[in-house]
Amino acid sequence: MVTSIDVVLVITLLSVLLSLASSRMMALVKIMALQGAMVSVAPLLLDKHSSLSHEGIFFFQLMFLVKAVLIPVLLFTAVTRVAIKREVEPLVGYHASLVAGLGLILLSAYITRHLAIPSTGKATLLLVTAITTLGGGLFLMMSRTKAITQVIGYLMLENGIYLVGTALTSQSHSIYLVEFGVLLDLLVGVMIMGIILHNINRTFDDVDTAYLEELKD
Amino acid sequence: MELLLTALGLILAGGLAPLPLLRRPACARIVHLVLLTAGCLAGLAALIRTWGQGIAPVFSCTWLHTLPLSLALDSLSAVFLVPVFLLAPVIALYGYHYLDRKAPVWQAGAHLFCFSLLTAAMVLVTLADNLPAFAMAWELMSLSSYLLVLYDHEHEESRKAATLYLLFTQTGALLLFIAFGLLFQATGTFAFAQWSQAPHAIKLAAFFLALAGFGSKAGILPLHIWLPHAHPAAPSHVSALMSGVMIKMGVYGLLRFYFLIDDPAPILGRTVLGLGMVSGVLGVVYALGKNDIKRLLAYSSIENIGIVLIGCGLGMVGIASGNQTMTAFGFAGGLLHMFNHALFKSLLFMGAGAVIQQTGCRHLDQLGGLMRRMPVTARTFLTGSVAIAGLPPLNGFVSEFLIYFAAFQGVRLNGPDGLLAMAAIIALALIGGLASACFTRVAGLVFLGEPRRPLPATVTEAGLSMRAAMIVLVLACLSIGLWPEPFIRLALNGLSDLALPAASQPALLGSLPGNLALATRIFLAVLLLLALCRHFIYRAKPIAQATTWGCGFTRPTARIQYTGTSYAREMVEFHRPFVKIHTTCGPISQIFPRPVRYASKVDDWAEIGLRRLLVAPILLIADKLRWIQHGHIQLYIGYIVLTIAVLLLTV
Amino acid sequence: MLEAIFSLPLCTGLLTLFLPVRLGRAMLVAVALIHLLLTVFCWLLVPAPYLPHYFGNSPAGILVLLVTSFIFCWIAPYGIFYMREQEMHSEPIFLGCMQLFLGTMSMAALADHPVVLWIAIEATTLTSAPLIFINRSKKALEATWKYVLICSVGIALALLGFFFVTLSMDRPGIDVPLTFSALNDAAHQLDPLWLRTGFIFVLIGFGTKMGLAPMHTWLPDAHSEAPSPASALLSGALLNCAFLGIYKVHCLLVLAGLGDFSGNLLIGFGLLSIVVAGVFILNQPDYKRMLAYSSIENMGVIAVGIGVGGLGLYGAMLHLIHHSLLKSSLFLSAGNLVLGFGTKLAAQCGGMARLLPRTFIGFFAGFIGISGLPPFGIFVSELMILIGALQTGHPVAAGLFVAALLLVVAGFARIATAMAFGPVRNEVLVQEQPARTIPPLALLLASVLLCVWMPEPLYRTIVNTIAMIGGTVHG
Amino acid sequence: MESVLSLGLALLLAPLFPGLILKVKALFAGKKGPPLLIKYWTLIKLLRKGSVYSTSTTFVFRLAPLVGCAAAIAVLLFFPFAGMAPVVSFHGDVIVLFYLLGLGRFFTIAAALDTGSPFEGMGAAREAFFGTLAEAAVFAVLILFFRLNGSLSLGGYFTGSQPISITGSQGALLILAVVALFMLLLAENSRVPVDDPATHLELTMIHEVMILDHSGPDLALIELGAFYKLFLYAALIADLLKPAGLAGPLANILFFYGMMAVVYLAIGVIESVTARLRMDMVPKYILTSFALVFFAIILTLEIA
Repeated sequence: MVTSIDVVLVITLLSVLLSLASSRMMALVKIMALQGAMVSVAPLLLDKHSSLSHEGIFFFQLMFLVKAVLIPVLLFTAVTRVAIKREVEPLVGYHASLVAGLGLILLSAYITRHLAIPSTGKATLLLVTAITTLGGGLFLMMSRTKAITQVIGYLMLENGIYLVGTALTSQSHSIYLVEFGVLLDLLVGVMIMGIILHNINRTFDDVDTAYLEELKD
Repeated sequence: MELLLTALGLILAGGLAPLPLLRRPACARIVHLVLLTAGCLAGLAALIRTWGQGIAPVFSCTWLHTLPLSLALDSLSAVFLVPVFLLAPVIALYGYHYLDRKAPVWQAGAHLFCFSLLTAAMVLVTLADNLPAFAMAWELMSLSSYLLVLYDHEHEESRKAATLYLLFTQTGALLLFIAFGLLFQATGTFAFAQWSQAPHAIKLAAFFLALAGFGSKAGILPLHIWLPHAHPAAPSHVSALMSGVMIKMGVYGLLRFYFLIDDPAPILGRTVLGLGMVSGVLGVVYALGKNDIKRLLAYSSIENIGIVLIGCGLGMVGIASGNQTMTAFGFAGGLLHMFNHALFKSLLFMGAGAVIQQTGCRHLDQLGGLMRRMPVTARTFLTGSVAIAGLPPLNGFVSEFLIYFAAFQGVRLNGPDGLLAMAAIIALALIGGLASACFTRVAGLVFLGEPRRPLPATVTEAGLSMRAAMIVLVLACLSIGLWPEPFIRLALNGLSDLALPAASQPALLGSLPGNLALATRIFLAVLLLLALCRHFIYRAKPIAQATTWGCGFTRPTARIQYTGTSYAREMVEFHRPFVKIHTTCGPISQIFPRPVRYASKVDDWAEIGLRRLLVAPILLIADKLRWIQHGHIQLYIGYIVLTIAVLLLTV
Repeated sequence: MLEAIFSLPLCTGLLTLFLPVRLGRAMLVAVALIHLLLTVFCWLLVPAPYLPHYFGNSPAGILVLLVTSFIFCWIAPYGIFYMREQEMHSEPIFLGCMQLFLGTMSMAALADHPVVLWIAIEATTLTSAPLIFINRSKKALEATWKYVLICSVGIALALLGFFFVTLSMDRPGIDVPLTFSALNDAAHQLDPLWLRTGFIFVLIGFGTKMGLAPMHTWLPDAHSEAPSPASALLSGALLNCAFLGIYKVHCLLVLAGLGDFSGNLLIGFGLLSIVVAGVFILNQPDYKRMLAYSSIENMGVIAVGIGVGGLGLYGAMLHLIHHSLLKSSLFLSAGNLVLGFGTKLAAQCGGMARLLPRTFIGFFAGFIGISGLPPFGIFVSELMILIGALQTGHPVAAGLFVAALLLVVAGFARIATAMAFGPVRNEVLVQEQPARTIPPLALLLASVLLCVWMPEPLYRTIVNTIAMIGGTVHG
Repeated sequence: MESVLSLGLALLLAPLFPGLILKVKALFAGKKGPPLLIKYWTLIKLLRKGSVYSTSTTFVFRLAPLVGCAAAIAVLLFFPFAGMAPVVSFHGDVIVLFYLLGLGRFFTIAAALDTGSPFEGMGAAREAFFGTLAEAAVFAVLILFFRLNGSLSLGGYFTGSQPISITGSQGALLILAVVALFMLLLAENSRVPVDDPATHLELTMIHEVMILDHSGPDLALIELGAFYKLFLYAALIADLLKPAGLAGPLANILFFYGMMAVVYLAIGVIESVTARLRMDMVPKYILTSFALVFFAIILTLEIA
């Protein structure tokens, strides 16, 4: 039978594929919001988090807030300020990217099967999703030329890693201090990236990384 | 042993004390000179006091809580310390008038300091008794000499030369450290004394690494490339110190290493002997080919290192084949020649320095007739030339004679050793002949004949301290030539504390030193007799002056004199395969030809080889590899992903 | 108490962002000094951490902290005078971020919990980004972008690595808090497969930050574009913190009996870094980039030293100390050059010896030290690493090591001599002043002193650092 | 005592033999030729004259003749004429002696360069080059002798229990040595085919051109030195040719000087029938003699 966790994960996978295929910035931002929401919800549906402490509840609310609301808003403002509609010429075309995404899923399924993982009883799909998201993020960063798309890729990478973390660690999240830290870093990181994006845009009237190839040997 | 440490302290003080006085150069130099001399005299006193008393520990401590540093004095160190202590003050004395006083303050200070540091470092190298101490001393030596070469830093080529030197010396040092590390790994101790327990294979590997390392310092072909560049670049007295004393540290290291691994394999001696012959012959051939007087002297240093190595190589072969006499004479000859070369090569560099300082010209074919302008320099240089050509009655001959003698002992041996010994004799004969050709060329072209271009009136005799230094060295050369016995015994004494007690017996020498002295004295007696007769005959004879007989050519000018290039041409061409001669000469056209430019230069195959086979490829590859860093951030992230992929395969 | 070391600069840093410039400057210097005092205090009489699950003073951490704090309190005053020379519109940001940067680095040095360590190091990226970006030129912008993005990606992977490490604890009978000290005790029970995987990701992640080839790509850009005090801090302190992360996991693997695996990886990356650095240092036109590449080389040297073990460990630790001192000194001298000649091109800096004598002394001495000549400490450390490599039976590595070092010396020597003595190209814009010439010389002097005489406590610290993984100091 | 006498005899007779050469050449040319004692007369004539010195010369120029002559005489002191013990001798003296000759050459060359004349410089260059090669060949001969009777002194070669002699056990090898030595003699003493003392074109000279500017007693000293050097080489050959078991000193002496005469006659004949080699052929010529000796050495290896 289909459990809720599976639904969440499938949506996440779809979001990865969509992000690979979509050319519009706005669409990408929305997809990221969706993905963030899914990723932040996913752990709750795992049975090992069935019983939550107060900090737990608070933490997951906060995470939802950051991943699904704050960061997308940041991106949204950035995109509007930058005022670019679409990724004009990516290094890898959209159809190719889509195919690559599918390949990525296959690869991660393969990896998952070949990893002898003690703790993930039924959550193999979780791991597949995680690795795909991770890879998808890296792929975006390598294949897109707009700086902003790379930020999005980085976020996807973080999501993937977070999923891997939730999938693998059987450590009972006694105190969430550490996770707060991670989240904080993520947030500040995206902020700083936003600032730099803004400056890039102001300097070059564009956020294309093609302008950022002065420094070389 | 406190005395020796005091000496070190004084020498270093000689470097530090002048620094506050730099505003008054003369004063600073005097302080430097006095302290340095005092230190060296103290050192000599220490040597005399402990002469022949076996191995004496000097100093030891733990460095950085882990590395033991220990210094010890034994006979071999003592023999190599003598030239250091003797020459450093003389050369400093020369430097007193040689260095220009207009140099910036910091430059002069750095120079004086590095000079003392180099002296001290050489002392430390000879005393070092374990790995860390040796490494430290060795690197200090490299550093100070590098900075000394850099003295004339305004000139592009002297910067290039210094960099080249730094590279070679660092390469050598690192090779040495690998060699030491191998032995350390095999024996588990830093102390030199225990390294003879290492397994044979390790010893061999280490020896050849060390040979390369020390060879690059000593200037053995084909690792000599830095030498002919660094010496012309450095101030002359620095060249004198480096060429006369410092490169001997390479030989010292080689001998020390050979004795401490104490390995009977004959291949060691044969290799050293072979390298010695190659360096000797090719060194002097290149020297013949060069026109820059200091570069020429540099190549002749390579030649003399070759002779020293022939001696030591014969000694090693003697050890391997159990021939005591050969061992004794080989090493004695090698060590004595090391000492002699220190004397006359410094002398020659000083002479060259005086000439360059006065005329501002270092090209043989543009000098000449300086005998009248600078009589003292000329006479000392001439003496030095006779000495370095290895001719009696001067010191060069004594050491070469001992080496010949060892080689003749070796002729008796069968197999490759015998053949090598014969080859050594022929090589020595060839070197002797070529060397005398080479130095008649230098002395003749620079000091004799007529000036090839008009000399400015400012060209006069060198400064007082410079003359004094040169005269001192001449006297040293003469005394060794005329009273060889004590010096031969001194050289032989170098072996007394080493693994071969039998070979260090003076009895092996027999009456030879005495006879040698006798022969030279007989010759001098005959010479004196003839001189008297000549004087007698010439009494009341008409002595007329005239121009040189131009063989019918009515309007001779100074410029038609035979040039150094053409003097050496045939001899250099005779060694064609090893020497590259480039000649550029415009065509002679028309009935009344225009003046054509003729230029020829002799190249060093080792240098060309290095350029073609090593430097050029590396630079090419480096250029090709630079695209790694070409700006695309996507690519950079790609590197990371790729690395992950590769590494995950290793799990 | 321990936490004060990093919380103090963090707070004051945030505060400084909103203070007037003069006060901020005073604050910076004051914090630098207090931080040094606190560090020495914590070093000598080891106080207990307030949050033992997250922080603790491991000897390695203390070592890095000491170095960081020491060079910071020389860089801080220099930085003030440096910034004064070039009219800086956003100096408060500079002053504040310097302190934040110091705070985050101290936090990384003291962290005992893997993820806390991760957080701290990621935070160093974020706090140092403004420093690089401070003079908002196009190139600075590009450098910052690459720095932030590449390092974030790398460090994200490091987080993944730590997840794997924690995963290796999923074994029956292991119930320890997730701290390095605890893990070290239980190391032999951990799951080797996951430890290996974890190490790979941590190595790549923090290797990115540490500047190991081929993840080093951001480093030359950032170090050359940042204002010199920042470059000095990046190169002299930040790289060590990243190294610390790798080192701790390496210790874990060694204790778990996987020392060969991690060691060989370290040697491999180390050698690769040295070679790459050498390739780029040969005819490098830009002297700040040259220094940056030389940092890559030295990180490679440290990695090799750690990898080979034995004497190499002691060598590596010495190398870490002396590289920080020399390289930060060199970057400060480079800063004087940038001010003096207004260019980063080595060819334009001819005649330094005549025009900027004090800077010349600092720069040239630094060059001599970096090329591994006495009396500077790198001579000892490289010697020990070389011998250690042979001692533990890595002759090939030793050979490559030597060859690569020579490549670097070759490039460095050519450029340094040309800069120091070459023909004068252009006149001096900003004369040197004591406040900017003393710090580099002081750092050099420190290196010389440490090479001649090493204080007992420091020696103890180093020994404790390497004793854990069987590092020997006596042959 | 007798060794001193034989030395004196040698010193006296040395200038006689070159006259012999001239005589032979003259006879070949179908002339009567100069008297045998011509060389003595030349010397006396020169000693009577004064000297003319070039303004560009220095003390080196005046020193050279002395050194050259003194070296030659000093060498003769060590030479066992007719197998009689030499005045002085010690193990290893040959090395000293040939280096003394080298010293002579050094100063001759220096003197030539001292005049600053292009021709003398040219001669000096040739002398230096050929001398070097010849020296190598000579030392090859020494190696051969050492392998034959293990001694390193002229005295040791020809006196004592088993002197080196063509009639000895390994005479076959010595034939090679004799030929090589004769070739070296021609080269070292600048005779045809290496150099032509009789030529009048400076461009083609070696030794003669170097002494163009010497005159009077100095020239006499140079001549004398040249005679002694030639005498030395000839005497070496003569001693080699002398049979071992010759009874009585008188017989020895007679045979020895007979052989000397033969050698000089041979020189004369060669000079009359051959022409001077091209300059660039000379090195090959000397290397040929070297090769001969080397061959002999290899043979000794085979025998040993």
